[in-house]
Parts: sequence; C-alpha cells; structure tokens
Amino acid sequence: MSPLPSLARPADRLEAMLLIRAYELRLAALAAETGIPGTCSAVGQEAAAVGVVSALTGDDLILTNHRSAGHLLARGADPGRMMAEVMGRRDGYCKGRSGSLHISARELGVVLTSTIVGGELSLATGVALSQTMLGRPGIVACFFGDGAACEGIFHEALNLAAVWKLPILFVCENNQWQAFVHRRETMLAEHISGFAAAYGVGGATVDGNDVEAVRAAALEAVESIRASGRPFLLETATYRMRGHLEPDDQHYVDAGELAAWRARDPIAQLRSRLLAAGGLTDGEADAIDARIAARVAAAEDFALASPWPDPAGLADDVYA
Amino acid sequence: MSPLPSLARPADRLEAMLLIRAYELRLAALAAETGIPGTCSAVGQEAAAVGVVSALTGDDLILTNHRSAGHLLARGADPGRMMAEVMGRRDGYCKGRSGSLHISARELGVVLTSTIVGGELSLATGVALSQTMLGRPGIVACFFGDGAACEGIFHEALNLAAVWKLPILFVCENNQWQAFVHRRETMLAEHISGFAAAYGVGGATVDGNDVEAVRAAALEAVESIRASGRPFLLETATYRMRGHLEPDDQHYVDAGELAAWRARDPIAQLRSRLLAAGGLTDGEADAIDARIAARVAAAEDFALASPWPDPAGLADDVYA
Amino acid sequence: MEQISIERAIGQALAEEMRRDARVLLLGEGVATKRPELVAEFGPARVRNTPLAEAIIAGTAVGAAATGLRPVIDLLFAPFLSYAMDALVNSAGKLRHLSGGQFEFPLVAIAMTGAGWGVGSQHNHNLEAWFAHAPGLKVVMPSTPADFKGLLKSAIRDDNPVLYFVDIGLLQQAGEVPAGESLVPLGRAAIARSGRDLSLVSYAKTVPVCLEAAARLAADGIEAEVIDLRSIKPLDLGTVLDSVRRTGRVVVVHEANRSFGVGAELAALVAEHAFDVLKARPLRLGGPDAPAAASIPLEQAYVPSVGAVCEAARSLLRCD
Amino acid sequence: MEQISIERAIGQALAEEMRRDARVLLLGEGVATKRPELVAEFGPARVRNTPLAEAIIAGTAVGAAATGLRPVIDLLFAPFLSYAMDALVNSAGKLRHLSGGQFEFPLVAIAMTGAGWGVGSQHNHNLEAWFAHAPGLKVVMPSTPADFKGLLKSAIRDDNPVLYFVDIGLLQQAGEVPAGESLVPLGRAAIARSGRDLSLVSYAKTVPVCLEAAARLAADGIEAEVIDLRSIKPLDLGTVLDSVRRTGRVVVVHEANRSFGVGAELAALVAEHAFDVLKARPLRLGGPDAPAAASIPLEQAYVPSVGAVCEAARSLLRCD
Ligand SMILES: Cc1ncc(C[n+]2csc(CCOP(=O)(O)OP(=O)(O)O)c2C)c(N)n1
Ligand SMILES: Cc1ncc(C[n+]2csc(CCOP(=O)(O)OP(=O)(O)O)c2C)c(N)n1
Ligand SMILES: [Mg+2]
Ligand SMILES: [Mg+2]
Repeated sequence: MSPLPSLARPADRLEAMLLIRAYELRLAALAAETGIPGTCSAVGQEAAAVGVVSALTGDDLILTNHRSAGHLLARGADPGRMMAEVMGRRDGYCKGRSGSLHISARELGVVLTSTIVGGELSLATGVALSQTMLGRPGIVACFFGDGAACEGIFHEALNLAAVWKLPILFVCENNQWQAFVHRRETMLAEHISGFAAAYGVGGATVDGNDVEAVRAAALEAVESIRASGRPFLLETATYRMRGHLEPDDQHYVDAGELAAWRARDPIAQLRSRLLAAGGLTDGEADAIDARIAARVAAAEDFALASPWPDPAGLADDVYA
Repeated sequence: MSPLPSLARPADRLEAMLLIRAYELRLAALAAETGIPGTCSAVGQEAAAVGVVSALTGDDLILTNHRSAGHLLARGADPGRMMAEVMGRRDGYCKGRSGSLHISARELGVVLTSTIVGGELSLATGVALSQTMLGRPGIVACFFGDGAACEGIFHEALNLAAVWKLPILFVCENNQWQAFVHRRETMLAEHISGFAAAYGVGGATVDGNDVEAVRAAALEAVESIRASGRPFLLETATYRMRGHLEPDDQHYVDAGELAAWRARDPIAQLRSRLLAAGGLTDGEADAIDARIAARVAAAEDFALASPWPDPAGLADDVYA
Repeated sequence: MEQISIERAIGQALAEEMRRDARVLLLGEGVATKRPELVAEFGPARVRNTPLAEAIIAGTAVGAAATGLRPVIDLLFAPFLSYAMDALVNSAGKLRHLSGGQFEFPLVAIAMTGAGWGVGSQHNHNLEAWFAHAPGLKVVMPSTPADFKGLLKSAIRDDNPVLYFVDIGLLQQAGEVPAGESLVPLGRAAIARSGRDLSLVSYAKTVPVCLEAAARLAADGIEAEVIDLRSIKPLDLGTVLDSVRRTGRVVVVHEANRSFGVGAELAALVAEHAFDVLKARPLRLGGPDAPAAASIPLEQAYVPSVGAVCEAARSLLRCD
Repeated sequence: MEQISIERAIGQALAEEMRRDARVLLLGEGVATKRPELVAEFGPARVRNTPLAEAIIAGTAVGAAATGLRPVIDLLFAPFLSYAMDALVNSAGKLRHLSGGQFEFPLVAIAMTGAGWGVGSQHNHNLEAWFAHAPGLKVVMPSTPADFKGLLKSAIRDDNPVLYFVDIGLLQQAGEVPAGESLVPLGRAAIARSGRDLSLVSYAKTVPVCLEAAARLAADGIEAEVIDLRSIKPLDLGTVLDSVRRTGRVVVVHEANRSFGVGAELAALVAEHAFDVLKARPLRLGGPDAPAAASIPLEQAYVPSVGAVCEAARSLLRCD
C-alpha cells in the first residue's frame, strides 16, 4: 500500500476537492473538444467523496462505480495514470482496458470497481468477508448511487452484511439523478438511509455538500463499524451538477433546481468558509490553484504520451 | 371466470381449510408410499391462504409460488385436476407439464405461478399494470414467502408498485422457514411488514394461524388498495408444520418450536372455536369431514385415471 | 426513399406501432426523457421512465404481456440483461409451455451491444447466443435502418418474447427506409450481395464488414455471397443452405466471442445439412474468448476485420 | 476401490479441500443444514447458510475470491443462476481482464441440472452453454463419482471461476473413487470406451446413454468410441479430434437444448479441424427447443435416448 495523501487538515480537503474538480472539468473539455470517450463526472459531489475517504485509513478498502474519480483521487490516485486509463492508454491503472467506467487501483485499496449499477454492492460483502475471515484490520467502504439503491442487490447486500455482521460502510451518494431520470421518479422516499432501520443497522443522512459534515459523519460511522463489526448506511445528500456522461447538455434538468444546488457548490462553500475563518489565506488558496493546474496539465501530458495497448494482448489476463 | 366457492361463512372457511389439509396430507402420503414427485405442502398455513382468498372477489387475480395448493383450492380449484397436475397427467391444470411447482389456472384467475423464488413478485407488477391500463376492476394478490423477501426482486417489486401506484396486495406468508434454513438465519427482523413504511405503503402483520384475523386484515387491506390504488404489504405470521418438500423428516427443526406451533394449529383452533360458540354442530363438522374425504378420494381416482401426456407434444406450446 | 438513421428508424417503428395498437407501451430507464415526442403523442402512462431496476422492468413486461398489454422495454446495454434473466428466460420463455399453453408473452426487449463507444465489456458484450439457446424466446439483430424498423414492427406484433439487439457500431449509419407501413418478417434472412464462389453469413455490425470484404474479393475475381441473417431465432436455415449449396463454401462472421457463439450453430447446421456439397471446411470468425476492452484500438481489434474475412475466404478457395 | 455415490464424492472433495486449505469455504442456501459434518469439522464460519438471495451469494463469492478466500457456493438448481449472472459473468468473468490483471477469482459455483426429479424447467435447465460462451469462466460437468470428486478438487484449486454442474439424473449412481488424493485436471476429456468406427462425444447424463448405445452397437459389430468431455471449458479438443481422425465420424450428444448448445461448438470445431477425414456429416443429438416439462414421461423423453444414439450412429455408417 503506497502512503495515502493526508486529508487531515481542512486545507488538504480543499485541495483534494479542487484536484477532483479540475481533473473532471479537463476531461469534460477533452470529451467535448476531441471526442475522447466521455466520463461520468461527479462535479458537485466532491465533498461527499473527500469527506468519506478522509475518514478511512490505509487498511480500509474501497469499492466504487462508474462515477469514481473523486474516490480514486481522494485516495491518492495519480491523475496521470487515471487520465491515461480514461483515454485507453497503456499506462492507465488498468492498462487502458477499463476506460473511465471501472477503474480499480489495488495498490491504493480501490478494488473491484464495477460499472454495472449495483455491481459494487454485490462484491462488497465478499471483500468484507475476506477482511474478517483473514483477520485483516480494515473495513470496507462501498460507494454507490441513489439509482443503485433501486436495484434489488442493494437490499441483498445490506441484509447479508447485517446478518453476517460485516464491517462495511455503505455510502449512498444521493445526487438526485439516475442517468436521465430524477430520483423522485424512482422512489417515494427522499432518502435512502431510511432502509437502515429495516435491516437493523445504523444509518444517517448528511449534507453531502459540506465536506466537514460528511467527514464527521463518516468518522462516527467508521468508529461504530470498527467497534461493533456491523455495517452502517451513510447517505450523502448531494447533487450531480453536470450531466450523466460527458458531453451532456442537461436539457432535461430543472433549471431552478440546478441553480439552487450550484449556489451550494461544496468547493466554493469550503473555500469561503476557510478564508473567512482564517484557515486559509488568499495566497495559500492561489498556491493551491497553481499546484492543481500544474498537476492536471502534467497528467494530460502524461496520458497523451502513453502508448496505445497492443491488440496482440487482446486475450491476455482473461484467465489466471 | 367460473363461479368462486363461497368463503363467506366461518364454516365455509373451515371446510376450505380442511380440504387443503386433506388434499396435502394425501399427496404427502402418496409421495412417501409411491414416490410420486413430492409437493411443497403448506400444512399449518391454511388459515393464511383461506383468510386472504376469502377477501378477494372474482375480478381479482392471484399470483402464487411453489407452495400454492392452499391458494388454488381456496379459490375453487378442482382437487382432481390439481392432483392430476402434481402427478404429471394430461388432465392437470397445465396438461401435466407444471407438476406441483408452478400450477396456474387462468380460468380461476390464478396466473403466472413461478417456482423461482421471487418470480411471482417480478410478474405481479405487470399483471397489475394490465389491470389499471386496461381499465379492469380487479386487484392483484401476490403470495410469497419470507424467503422470497430476501431476494432483491421483492424490493424492486414493492418499490415499483409504490411509485406507480399499482393495486397489489403483497401477501408475505412468513412461515419461519426457507427450505432448510430458519428465517432467523436470514434476516435480523422478525417481520417482513416492516419494509412497508420504507416504501411509503401500508403494511401489517397478522396472526396467520387465525383465519378470522387474516380475513379481517385482508379485507381491510383490499379495501385500502381499492380506495387508494396503492399497494399494501400484508404479512401472515404462521408456521410450516411439515417439511419443505415431501418426504422430509424435519430432523433440522427445533422440536419445541414445532410443538408450540402445532398447539396453535389453525384448523383445530377454528373448529373448536366454532363448536364452542355454536357456529357449528358436531354433526355439521362430521358432515364436512365426510365431504372432504370423499372429494379427496375422488380427486385421487380422477388423477390416477388420467392418461400421461404424449411425448410427441414435447415442443408444443413453446411459441404462440 | 428517405435516408434515416437507425435511431430514427427505431423511433418511427415505436411511434407507428403505438399509434396502431393502444396496448403497446414503452418502459425503461430514461425512455420518457429520451423520447419526449412519444410522451407527447401517447401520454406518460404509455411511455414510462422506470426505477433503475432491470429485473422488475423485465418482470413487469412479462406479467403485463401475459395479461393483455404489449410492452416494449429498453434495457439499455446487453450486459444489464444479466439482472433480467429470470423474467425473460424462466418466465417469458418457459411459462407458456409449463402452464399448458395458458399464456402468451408478446413483448420486445431492446438492448444495445457491440463495439463503438469504447466502454468495455460491462457495456459491450454480445449475448445473442444466450437467448437463442433459451427456449421460447426469439432473437433479432438487424443491420440496416430499414430492417431495424421493419423488424421492430414485426417483433411488436409477434405474440412471443423477442430480444431485439441494437449494435451500437451501426447507430450512426443512415440508410433508406421505405415510407409507410413496411414489415420485415422475423425469421427471414436477406441476401445482401449475391455471389457464386462462397457464402459469407453474418448479422449486425459484421454485415458491412462482409460487404466490404466481398467488394475487395470481387476485385480479385472472387464472388462472395453475403447473407444478412437479421433474425437469429427463428433462423432462416433455408436461405443459408440454399446459398451454400450454390457456393459450396461458407464463412460465418460475427462480433460475439467465437466460442460457443451463434456461428457454431450455423457451422454445425451447414455441416449437417450440406455436407455433401461442401468443397471446403466451414469457417467461423468471431471475437476472441475475452471480454472486450474499453481502449478504442483494442475494442476495434476485437471485431472481425475486412482483412480477416478476405483471408478466410481466400483460404477456402485455395483448398479447392 | 470404494464404491461411493456422487453425493458422497462431492462431500469428500469439499472436506479434503477445506482441510488442505483454510481459505476454502462453503456458502449457500442450506449448505450448513445439509452438511453438518462439514460444520462440525470446519466450524460455522466456513460453512454458512445464506439468506435466500442468489445474487448476493454469488457476488459475495466473487468479492471474497478476489481478496484472498476460495469460496465454493452451492446455488442449488441451474435456473437459479438467472439471479446470479451479473456477479458471475460481468464481475468474475470480466474484471480480471478489465482491471489489467489486478484480480484473480478462485471460486466454484455448484448447480444441479438435468432430468431426474420431475420438477420442470424452472429447476431442470441445462445452461452450461451460457457460461462456456462467457469469457473468463470455466465449466465442468462430470459423469462419474471419481470425476465429480477429482474435478471438484481441481476446480477448488484453480485460480479461475469454475461452474460445476451436477446432473441430478446421475446423483443416485455409485461408482469407484480412488482413495486418497486424486485430482482430475480441468480440460482433459476421458475416453470412456474405445472404438474405431465412430466417435460419440458427450458429457454428464448422456455419457451412460452413449455407453449403452455403444454396447448395443457392438452387438452389431459397430465399434463406437465414447468420449466423456468432463470439462466443457477448457475443452479438450485434442482428444476429440484424435478420435475423429481415427473414426471419421462423430455424433455429439447432450441433454441441453440442441439449438445453440455445446454440441454446436463441438460439431463446428470438428468440421473445421477434421474436415478432411470426415466420412460423414457430423451429427448432434440434444433436447428439443422447448422447456423441460415436469411430467416424468415427458421429462425422460426430453433426453436423447439410447435408441436415438444408435440410430444416429447407424445413419452415419450407412452413408459410408
Ligand atoms: C445495471 C445497470 N443499469 C443501467 C446502467 C446505465 N447507467 C449507468 S450509470 C446510471 C445511473 C446510475 O445512477 P446512480 O446509481 O444514482 O449513480 P450516479 O450515476 O447518479 O452516480 C445508469 C442508469 C448500468 N450501468 N448498469
Ligand atoms: C431462486 C430460487 N432459489 C432457491 C429455490 C429453492 N427453494 C424452493 S422453495 C425455497 C424456500 C422458499 O422459502 P419461502 O420464500 O419462505 O417460501 P416457503 O417455501 O417457506 O413457502 C427454496 C430455497 C428456488 N426455487 N428458487
Ligand atoms: Mg444518482
Ligand atoms: Mg418461508
């Protein structure tokens, strides 16, 4: 396990969020300009990712889905190797075979990413079973969307984790959208955390656009999982500020709703709060911006310089 | 639709329960004696079936599963054609092709029986959609077990029914067993009806061994469905007094638990209550017993006299 | 004739059939968002966004089809069918036969498949062989806009469950579509090009590959006949055998994994029924036994190429 | 050598491998109830009853396999795999390749299939072709107690996901099983009977059918070689071609629906690789393109008979 980036200070978390934003916006621009395969960006959801990942230790494992850049970057993934992966290049985390939709990075503890909605939920119980049966210390954090909560597998996973006492932090990123369908068309309840009680496990909903609130809730949840060995269902209430898959003109999105959430941009909120409270100076903020810009530019250069995979390996790594 | 048997009077319900019991015990004996393919009997669960079916009208449709004899017989199925079906004979409801596990009888409104646990739940929403979109009056009653409630499809069905306002009475027959596994090994909660609230629909648990209580709860649920167009989740708490599939020695069953439930036999309870309250005389009770014995004997004769299906039709009725 | 895209051909077929028959409805994740013109014309009850839950989408369609509606469901990408197998295979495919012919299942399940978007094999996986092997289902996989339209219309009118696969590699193509009512019957192949020297049998994306190969071969004086199967089940064996009886040589070409694919059935049928006239061994070209990678060069290399088809053809003519 | 049943052979293989390797565990509906001796020896953590939820059973196994355990899951009857397709096909089969080789999936999924219990095609459906067509998976389907034991042991030690199909028609058979450690390698066929006139290629229940046919044919001076594939994937093409090169004639026999079944791949491979030596067209015998009915005479008629195999064999020799 490579050393994780520190997310201990608020400024670290701001920097992580900015990195995610800049990385995703650059990929979105590239998708629009050059037609590289689009990504599912999580712009607007950075606090949910960074807040939860900041509450994990290096022993903990992460499962994620198609909208994974935030989780991976917060965990310390190299944006260059990620961009290379998105572009299908050889130096990507998955040798270019994954593209943007199922990036795993075992070296970072990000395992078994699935782009089948709910796939990560089906696998998380097994990963947690390995942790407990092999006596490993870490818990398992499993990120999924409000849409995934409509799939039966969400219930099967939550139930099994409850009955078998598996140490899983189920993190539902409720971004109000399921591709081109609003959450409200798919369920009567507003929140997914309501299911926790039905399964006899702990649950909570937190403001997903407030990274400090997410972190606090995640720390509490992780502590309860470590203490009890039982799963916990944490919902981050947030919003997908861009489209489902770049490029996407969001014509189907209610403009008022979008504007209201944009006004609650998690990055702008944290930045102004830190500046106001003296936790960050303008100079420090500028320095962060500059670092991020340089990292994303370098990542792009790295990715574009990476060779294409060789079609001779089309059937490699299929069987062990 | 053929005329339904009346289940309006308590004595009718007693007779229906006795028919189910006698029919199932005879099949169990035949399975043990002659090795005809075994059935999944619902001995002990007759009140749950009769109570719910008695609350339906002829317009309503029923979906059921592998443990269906009670639902079918309460609805007025001919025990002879049922036995013929179980034995795989030509005069069975499904020409002998179903055997005991997926008997449908469209003429009785018992449609699309599936022996895939949860299969009936996946189909009920569509049947209800037909009812509403084609302007038909009946609601849909969908019977399933506590085990089926562990399958993700239960949640998908309940959620869709809630969101689309489908007129479905979800009837969970919680008989404490899921084949060879006790319910308590599979979920932390004791009751399935707890999920109703999470989906924003009405729900209730009723003593499934008290046919009058089941009937009352079902009448209320059906009324609420007809009035609101919304689904309802009714759980009948009962017990599978025999094994999963005949023959089954139940060696894995806790003797104390079994004895406690046997003491609450739904048929014995109703009979003694009716006799005590004067709703039934000993003579009437004897007459019922005699009628039942004659019907089951005639059914067996009919079934055994029915010819085997012709293998020349192996690929008939595959495509319309 | 009008030149329209496959996307529009599908939209036209849906609109025309919904106009013709009020029982036809369209269900799926985002179908109402993506086809506002259908919502406008037919209303939200007949064009419904669903929750993100393929199992209940399919189950609902199956239950509705059995009871009077004629649903079309859009399940997006073929691998998502992995959640919908029970309803399609165990219910729609089997319950007609098992129930003794009590039900029909007039439904169409649409799913996209094939290389084209660089999204990897959790989106790009050609699964037509699974459904062709499942009794009770039909499978179509057209290659031209006219066939997409005409086959969808026929599929909607068919009283059986039809899997309708859309090769995304073709989606951007435009082609002539006869104006007005024009049905393409299920189970009828098309001779896309006539030739006397060998038969190239294919469907979907590899039909244009074969046509281009045939053009190249013609430059060398080799006249290849190209057969576009259009339907995989029912299979138009007559047209295939007719062609092979004339040419004496056959190459079957498809994108799906060659092993245990549709081409195996075709090669086996040809070997069985045209053994006497075969001048050379029957050949098959298909994808490698590997999941398709996201990286565009890998994805493209997965698909049988014009060069590979030419080479296979030449190898057969050499061994004359 | 000891004569034991297939049921016991499987139990021995499980016990021996669990004894040898502490990472091996057994999960499934009722596995702990049905194998108390394994619970007694290995404890309840390694032999676990699960909730009734095939999707999460499979998903748990896949997640566990990728992270250090070696799970064996019992999914009961093959059609129940319809709930488990995502985890098996999209995750276990694909995530090794898509992740660039980061994971291995050493797991075994056991499922029963085939005629024998008169339970109909929602229990009896031979699905091996589906999994053989899915990249990344292996498929075995033995016919003798020794092979059941030896192949299960090898499957458990294999680092890939293996589907292990148990033909219930064979379950009651006893046979010799070598005492002590004896592995049967995956991907190696057995010559169950030698002969020079034609090759009968089969697996599972139809191997004894072919052997009986061979005995009958021998009475007429026809010497049939019977090949028991044992593994369907990897396929021992060498042994098959070797045999066909000697005999010049082949009949492939299996119970599964003939159309698009495993036999198609075999016939196609033989036609491709042994065209020059074939003295007659390759034939296939398989089930009709229909779901298997429950009625015992229908169920039995579904399976290729000794008479049909003899007739096919004779027809090939006649056209010499
Ligand atoms: C089983 C399945 N169905 C549909 C899709 C297509 N799809 C990809 S992402 C998505 C929306 C997922 O919504 P949610 O779970 O809320 O996650 P979000 O995209 O909002 O992060 C859909 C429908 C898929 N990948 N897998
Ligand atoms: C998908 C599936 N898994 C497993 C089975 C085997 N099986 C048949 S009935 C049964 C138990 C079902 O339990 P429950 O839903 O509570 O119904 P009950 O039998 O108690 O009436 C099982 C495991 C099946 N038929 N289908
Ligand atoms: Mg969402
Ligand atoms: Mg039960």
